Amino acid sequence: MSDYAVQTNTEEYLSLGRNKLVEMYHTMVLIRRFEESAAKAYSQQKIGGFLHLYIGQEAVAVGSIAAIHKEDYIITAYRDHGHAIARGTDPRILMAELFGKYTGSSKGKGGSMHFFDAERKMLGGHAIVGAQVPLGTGIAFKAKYRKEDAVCLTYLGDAAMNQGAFHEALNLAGLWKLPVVYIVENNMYGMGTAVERASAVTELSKRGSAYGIEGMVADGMNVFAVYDAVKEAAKKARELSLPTLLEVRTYRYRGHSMSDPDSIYRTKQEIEEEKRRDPLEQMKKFLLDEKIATQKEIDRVDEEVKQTVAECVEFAENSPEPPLESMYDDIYVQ
Amino acid sequence: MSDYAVQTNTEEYLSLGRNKLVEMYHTMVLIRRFEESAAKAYSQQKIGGFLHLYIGQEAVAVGSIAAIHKEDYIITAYRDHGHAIARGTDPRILMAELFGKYTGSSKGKGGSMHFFDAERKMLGGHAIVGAQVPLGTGIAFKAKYRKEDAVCLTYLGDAAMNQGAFHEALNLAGLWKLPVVYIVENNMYGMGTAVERASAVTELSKRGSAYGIEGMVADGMNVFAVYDAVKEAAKKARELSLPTLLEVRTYRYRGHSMSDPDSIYRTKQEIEEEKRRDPLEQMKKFLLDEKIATQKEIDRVDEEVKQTVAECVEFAENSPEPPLESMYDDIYVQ
Amino acid sequence: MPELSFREAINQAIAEEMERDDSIFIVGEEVAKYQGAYKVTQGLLQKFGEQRVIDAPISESGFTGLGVGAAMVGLRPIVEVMTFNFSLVAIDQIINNAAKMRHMSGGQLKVPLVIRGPNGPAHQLAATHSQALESIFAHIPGLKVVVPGTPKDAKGLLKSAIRDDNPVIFMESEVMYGLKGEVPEGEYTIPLGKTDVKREGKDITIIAYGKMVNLAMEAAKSLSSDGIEAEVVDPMTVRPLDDEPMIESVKKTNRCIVVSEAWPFASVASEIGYRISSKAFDYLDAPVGLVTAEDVPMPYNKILEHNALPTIEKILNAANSVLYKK
Amino acid sequence: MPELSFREAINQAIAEEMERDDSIFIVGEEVAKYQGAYKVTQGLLQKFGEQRVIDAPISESGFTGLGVGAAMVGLRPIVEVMTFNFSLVAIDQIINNAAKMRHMSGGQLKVPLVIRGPNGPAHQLAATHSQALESIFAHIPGLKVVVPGTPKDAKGLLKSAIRDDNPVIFMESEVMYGLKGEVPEGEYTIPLGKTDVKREGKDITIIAYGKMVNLAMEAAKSLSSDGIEAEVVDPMTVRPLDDEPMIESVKKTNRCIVVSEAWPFASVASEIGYRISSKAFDYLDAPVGLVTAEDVPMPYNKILEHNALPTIEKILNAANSVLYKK
Ligand SMILES: Cc1ncc(C[n+]2csc(CCOP(=O)(O)OP(=O)(O)O)c2C)c(N)n1
Ligand SMILES: Cc1ncc(C[n+]2csc(CCOP(=O)(O)OP(=O)(O)O)c2C)c(N)n1
Ligand SMILES: [Mg+2]
Ligand SMILES: [Mg+2]
Repeated sequence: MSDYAVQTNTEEYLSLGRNKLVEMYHTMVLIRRFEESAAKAYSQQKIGGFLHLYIGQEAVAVGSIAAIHKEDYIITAYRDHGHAIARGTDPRILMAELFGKYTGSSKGKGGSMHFFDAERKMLGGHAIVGAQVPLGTGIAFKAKYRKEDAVCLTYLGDAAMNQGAFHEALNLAGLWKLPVVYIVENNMYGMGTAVERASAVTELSKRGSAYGIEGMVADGMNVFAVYDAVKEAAKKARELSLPTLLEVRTYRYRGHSMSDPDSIYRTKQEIEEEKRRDPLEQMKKFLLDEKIATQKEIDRVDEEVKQTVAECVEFAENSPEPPLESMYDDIYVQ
Repeated sequence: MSDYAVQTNTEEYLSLGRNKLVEMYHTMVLIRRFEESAAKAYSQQKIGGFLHLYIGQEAVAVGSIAAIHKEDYIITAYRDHGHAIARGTDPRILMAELFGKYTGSSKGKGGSMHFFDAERKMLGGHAIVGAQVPLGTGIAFKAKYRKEDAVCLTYLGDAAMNQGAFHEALNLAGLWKLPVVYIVENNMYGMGTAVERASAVTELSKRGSAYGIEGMVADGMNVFAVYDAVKEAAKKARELSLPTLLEVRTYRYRGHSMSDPDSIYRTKQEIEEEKRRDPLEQMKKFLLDEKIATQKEIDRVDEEVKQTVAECVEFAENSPEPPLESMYDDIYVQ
Repeated sequence: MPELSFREAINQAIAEEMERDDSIFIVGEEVAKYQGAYKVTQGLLQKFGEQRVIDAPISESGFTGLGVGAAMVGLRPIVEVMTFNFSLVAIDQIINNAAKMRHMSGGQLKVPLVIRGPNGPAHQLAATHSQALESIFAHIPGLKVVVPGTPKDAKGLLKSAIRDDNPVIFMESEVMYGLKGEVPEGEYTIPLGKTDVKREGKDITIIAYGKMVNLAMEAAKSLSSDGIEAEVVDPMTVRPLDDEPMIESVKKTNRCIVVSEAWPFASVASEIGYRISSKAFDYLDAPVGLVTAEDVPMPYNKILEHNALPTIEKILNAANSVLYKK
Repeated sequence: MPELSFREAINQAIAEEMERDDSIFIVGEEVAKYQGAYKVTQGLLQKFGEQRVIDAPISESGFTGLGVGAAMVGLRPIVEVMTFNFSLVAIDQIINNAAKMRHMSGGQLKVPLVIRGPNGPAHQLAATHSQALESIFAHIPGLKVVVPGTPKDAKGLLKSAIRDDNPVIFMESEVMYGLKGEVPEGEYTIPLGKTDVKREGKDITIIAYGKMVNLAMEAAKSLSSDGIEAEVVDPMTVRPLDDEPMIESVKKTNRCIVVSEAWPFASVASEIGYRISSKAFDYLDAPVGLVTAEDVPMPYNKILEHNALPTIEKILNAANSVLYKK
């Protein structure tokens, strides 16, 4: 893959319209700045627990969610900030959740790994590796059961494919022809273990053949490549009720979580190399090259995002802690 | 597949020698009569619990075990009578186990689903569908760890492939190159569910491709076809330490277990059709056609088996019940 | 009142609820074409079609998780496990997804899901197929766990379970499916989380649930002929546990035994034993006695199996012991 | 005696045993190249090579089952689960295979296997990652379950666990790994299934294990300054439970509380509560008190998390309550 790959379907992308294109860029920048800010708050111990950053992978969430409808469902693993933001959840309540505040999306009970936005059909944020895959399959089952014109994007990591839950769910989806798009965000590592040390087959999309599920591969650093692939897969899900296993090749710039000494298992050089494919830079270049936005407009996006993120932190800081009794809430529906 | 398929490697099979060939026939007949006798005892309520008969599938256990060494390991599911008998376990202690007697192979604690013969490296008899697959993989791991010249035959049903344990184990075997031969006894049904209603892909051996594991298919009604396939797979395991996923196409004549009203999900006609490929009849015909045995010798085998089975029942009947305190034995090694 | 078998009662409950609410579907191994491994779902496929009565591959984790996912977005799945022994391969979906979803999402989602099937030993099915696993599920906040003992209770409780907006573990029994009992005609439900006094008595409290209720009733009859009147108290739902009526009963009888066919250690039985011991501390004339399964993997042999489980004799012995008789 | 961290103590135990016996290997996620998710296996890859220190894919059911299989034929695997939360996807292999194999085979096989890793809540890891699951494992005959509370105990018990011919669940704690304590130099083991009196006292018995031992010791110190001498009793192994010394202690103090960070219902704590209640029935001056985790999925928020767990205040309150103070 070349750096900053030339867009092949430029015409088509242009037809998305200026607003949507700039918005996609905006969202990617927002995800990145939001997380940089979260990382800082983490180092100040304002955020606790595990914090898995999505930085580097922004094109996946943004490109895929841009390709679906608001009636569609999404579900992902614990590395979930990008998906919630891309889905349009108010980033202030997400930051508040990271701070554990009562105004947070889960009232401070979920934290980083459990972003939910039921209204926007963002169904989590799930922390047991692979365990969201049957859930996403069940959501797609519901869409089909109710004859909805909806699909479910089910995101998972490369390493999650080695879980039994993945296998069982994909067999069900293949057998019952469920409208689900499995998006494997192959960032080359599951924690410190490179794909080839964990998966007997490294062309991950081929693993779908065991379930009669068509495999696809896309460049996960390029928002349009992701967009195209998901568009196609979602169409197949919508029109033919067929699942797809889409592998997107991406990369996480940061450690697995905040405490990850990633120099043990990968080189600085590798990271630098990958950064040359940076999804934000690629998109910016496209917007400028195609004269969709001027440098000034780009700068304004950056400025807006900066302000949004500052508001997020302020909102989170100033929000109240949950009352002690709230730990007993939301366990059972009464 | 034609009925009573002509043997293609006749020369080679002949080289197994008369004794071995007659013994293979003997074992198949023993398995069948042993089970017929067990079915009778079950109807007399001398045997309880679940009794899953192997009748129709005899060529699989006999052909595969004839193809390996006594240093090799085997492990299977609950439909395990054939494997233990083929491995040479004294059928009297097996019948005693079915009767729940203290002289039984598991002292009456295991019953039909839990035949074990540690001495002969027959490692069970396992009743949770698919759960023996990681065990067999671990046994193969041990063989490799200890640099033994040994492989592990790990049997499973067609329906067991849909369990997560299967997936996880095969990925480990593919990744770590373990000397294991997975033998899928495809008898076309998991209980009342036909393969195509349970598995998104019905060419079962192809599911190995998700783990870089080579698939093979063999006619499971023909003892030599099984023998050949296992010989080849075991060689690959032994010499190259590579796993194989071998699907053998077979059929169970009886219901899933004794209480199975199998007319719900398959026709009498289908059963009759399959019986025309009967593994015992095929072998008998081979022995006679190739003049390896005379009809008289065949009759003697049948007579011997009859007597052995009678002895089994007698032994089982006359054996003592386990003492009550024995339920507390064998839980912990002291 | 008509007599129904436990099996028929459950079948009715499912059919009536599915009739009422098309968001309910049932999925599991052999529930459709085969009409149920234990014939509990007999006729449902014919009645509701293959969209709503669904045969699953042997993938408990997959189809349980699918049920949780479908419930998250508004369906009301009934997941049948062929037996609860097999729920162990799906337990992560139950404990980490079903039970915690509402809490983790800060109340955004609910999981109206019933997981049902037989629990506990049946006839000589040996160690892996003879486990009474309610204590494990009852340990988990976020779940409700129901273990009915009579056809009437089974029907009324199952209807409530299906209507409940929380994940409910509903535990039946292979050996009870044929058991007959009076079942009211027409619509009725029994609320979850309410203890029922199955027999009144003044001399000793016998707490039992599920299959053990029937054993306890028989034991009570036998005690009665010795002039001892046992009160038989049945929680029916073991989580949440309605212990008030138990404490009340023990305040009256001053003696108590708990009967359960699960293993003893860290169990529903020892939990009840502890609660009675501490909440009725000043009323107990003897330590609370437990009659549980022996602390062993279940042996296949019929005699051993019988002796590994609670029996009437064991109940009577325990009763006599807390009554300080012989 | 040198001071070692809990982490180092465990690392030493593994290294010493692997040195001694080449049938021991360790497998788990990130145990080799990464040096352990919590650095417990630091240096082992370098010492013993990749044949014996093995990074596994995220397949707990697969590699736990692989461990059981390898143990059935003579190896002595140590399976590291990154945390016990993830053992739930492997629990069928543990409960149905590891725990029952010997019994089902009539004593033909043994399963010398250690499954170890951190258990219980750490720092704000929320509901799925903050579970103290010992009660579930302790419910199962065929398993041993060890929950050490100090570096010394951890090392001695782990060495015994590795030498034990049975499957042992060995539960550590992320938040204890850094905890320092005196550890004897040279070879020693501590037998499984023996309760240890960690502090002598005459006024009240505090039973605690794992992380809670340290909390109990602090609470005892605080009580002491009020003139109350607590006896702190630590079972260390929760299955099999050596309850004799607990009963003996309560016979002396007549009062007892049990501290555990697991959920309360059907738990090790309520089991101990029941046992003390019934076996020391005539000696108790007050009901046994329990201090456990709240019966809730663990919330992420730090304050809620703290309050969902046992605290010194809660222990002191419970102690005062059974002492009938204020
Ligand atoms: C069942 C289970 N095992 C282990 C873990 C610990 N864990 C959390 S994330 C992770 C790596 C997952 O890698 P991948 O699926 O590639 O996703 P990525 O983190 O790269 O996005 C591990 C081992 C877990 N959460 N659940
Ligand atoms: C995990 C689990 N689920 C369900 C069952 C019940 N069950 C026992 S055998 C069986 C069918 C298995 O079919 P297959 O694997 O094809 O083997 P076969 O019986 O045909 O030999 C089922 C559903 C079980 N024992 N374990
Ligand atoms: Mg990854
Ligand atoms: Mg089959």
